[in-house]
Amino acid sequence: MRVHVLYFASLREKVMASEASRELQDGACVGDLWNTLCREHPALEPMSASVSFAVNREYASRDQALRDGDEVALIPPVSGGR
Amino acid sequence: MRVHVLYFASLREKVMASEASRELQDGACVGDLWNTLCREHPALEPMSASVSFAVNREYASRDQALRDGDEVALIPPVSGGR
Amino acid sequence: MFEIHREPIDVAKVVAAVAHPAAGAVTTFLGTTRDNNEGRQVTLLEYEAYPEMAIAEMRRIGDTARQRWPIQEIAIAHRVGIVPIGEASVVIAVSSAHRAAAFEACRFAIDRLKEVVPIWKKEHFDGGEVWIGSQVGDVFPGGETEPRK
Amino acid sequence: MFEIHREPIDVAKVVAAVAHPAAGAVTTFLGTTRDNNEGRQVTLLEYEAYPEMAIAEMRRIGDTARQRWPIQEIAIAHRVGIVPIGEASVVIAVSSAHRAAAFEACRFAIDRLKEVVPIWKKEHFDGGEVWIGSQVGDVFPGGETEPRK
Repeated sequence: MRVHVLYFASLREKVMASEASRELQDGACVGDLWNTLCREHPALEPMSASVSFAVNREYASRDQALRDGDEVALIPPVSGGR
Repeated sequence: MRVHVLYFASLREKVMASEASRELQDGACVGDLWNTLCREHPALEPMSASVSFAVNREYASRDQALRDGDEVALIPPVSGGR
Repeated sequence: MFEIHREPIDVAKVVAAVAHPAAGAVTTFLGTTRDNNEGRQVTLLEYEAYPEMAIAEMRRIGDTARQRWPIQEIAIAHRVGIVPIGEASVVIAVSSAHRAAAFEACRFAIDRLKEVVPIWKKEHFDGGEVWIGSQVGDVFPGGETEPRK
Repeated sequence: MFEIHREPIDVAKVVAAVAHPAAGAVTTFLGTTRDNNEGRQVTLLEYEAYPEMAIAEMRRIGDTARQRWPIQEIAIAHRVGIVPIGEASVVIAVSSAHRAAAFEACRFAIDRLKEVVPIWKKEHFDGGEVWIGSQVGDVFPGGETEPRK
């Protein structure tokens, strides 16, 4: 299956791209995609503890299964502030 | 001594005047002025429990002594609301 | 900025009055004329002020807010005369570095304004009119029967 | 009204979006660019959004606010791109019959927005720039190290 990946903010700058397409094994989950991307872009690895994910514009956990055509967004910590 | 009296809102309508001057005995206090006004305008009497007073634009208690030239405002309950 | 006037209140102007380069938060409160009250169909509200004292009391609310919270600026504008349905009779704006102070100080300012600032509201409704708070038998909004200080 | 755009936010327009004849209170919150942060002289902030999801999350915040408080209307506008010192990056407005609901729902909306809406802030300061929240070693704003749901 193929998924569409969106990078934002600090992650976009680290990979120097705002989007990409990735071929994954059937049954792959969000965490598998993240691990794949980290192997390609070791600069992502330090964000492992803080990155969140959205699948088709809904927050998703790392063990959520992916399906062909999914839009997966890598979401660094949002703006925050008090 | 002579004091200047200001009427607002419901009190203004009851006495049909927005201001007046009153001669008082030396040593008179805010409460004395109110009693004098209630004798002249019995329609004020029902407001006795709810009226507040200001002397020279500061809230004042009924036992505050008045002085010649004071501006005394009769203050019905303020607009309130939640 | 603490002011009372008969014209409609310009919200952007009140917000601009509290602008500050060190402010990360601005809160505002607008009190607007509701079309109903206690089951009555309200047609308009009419406000009357003791302007000199009202401005002084508004300024005092500002001073107290500054003492209690780390705010940058506070502004209060009140309209008098007729205020039609949907229009604002009062606008308060508060700026602060972080939002907690601006929210708390703004809420304090409107609560206190309604208790102490000498401005009165006459409700015009289908079939009559009444000075709010001055209905016969009424006591103070908080239920006290003693005058407030 | 839930919107994201690059132009300066017109506060009066956001307030107008929550106008309602049964509303006696309108609260607003403006998040503005502060000239300093953690001892740094900030020169400007730059915001980036995942617009489709951000709008959906803002709408969800509005739905939750309506479920929790008796409010009339809620509107959220967020600016993206460069936001100079003193200008607003976000404006929230809430209307309700009585003021408690408008204050509480407005506070809830900005707190929640800062936690869940996918919008990021890059701080430009004298000597550098940084994506807030993404400094190396950072965890989530609340201190969790697990992704939020």
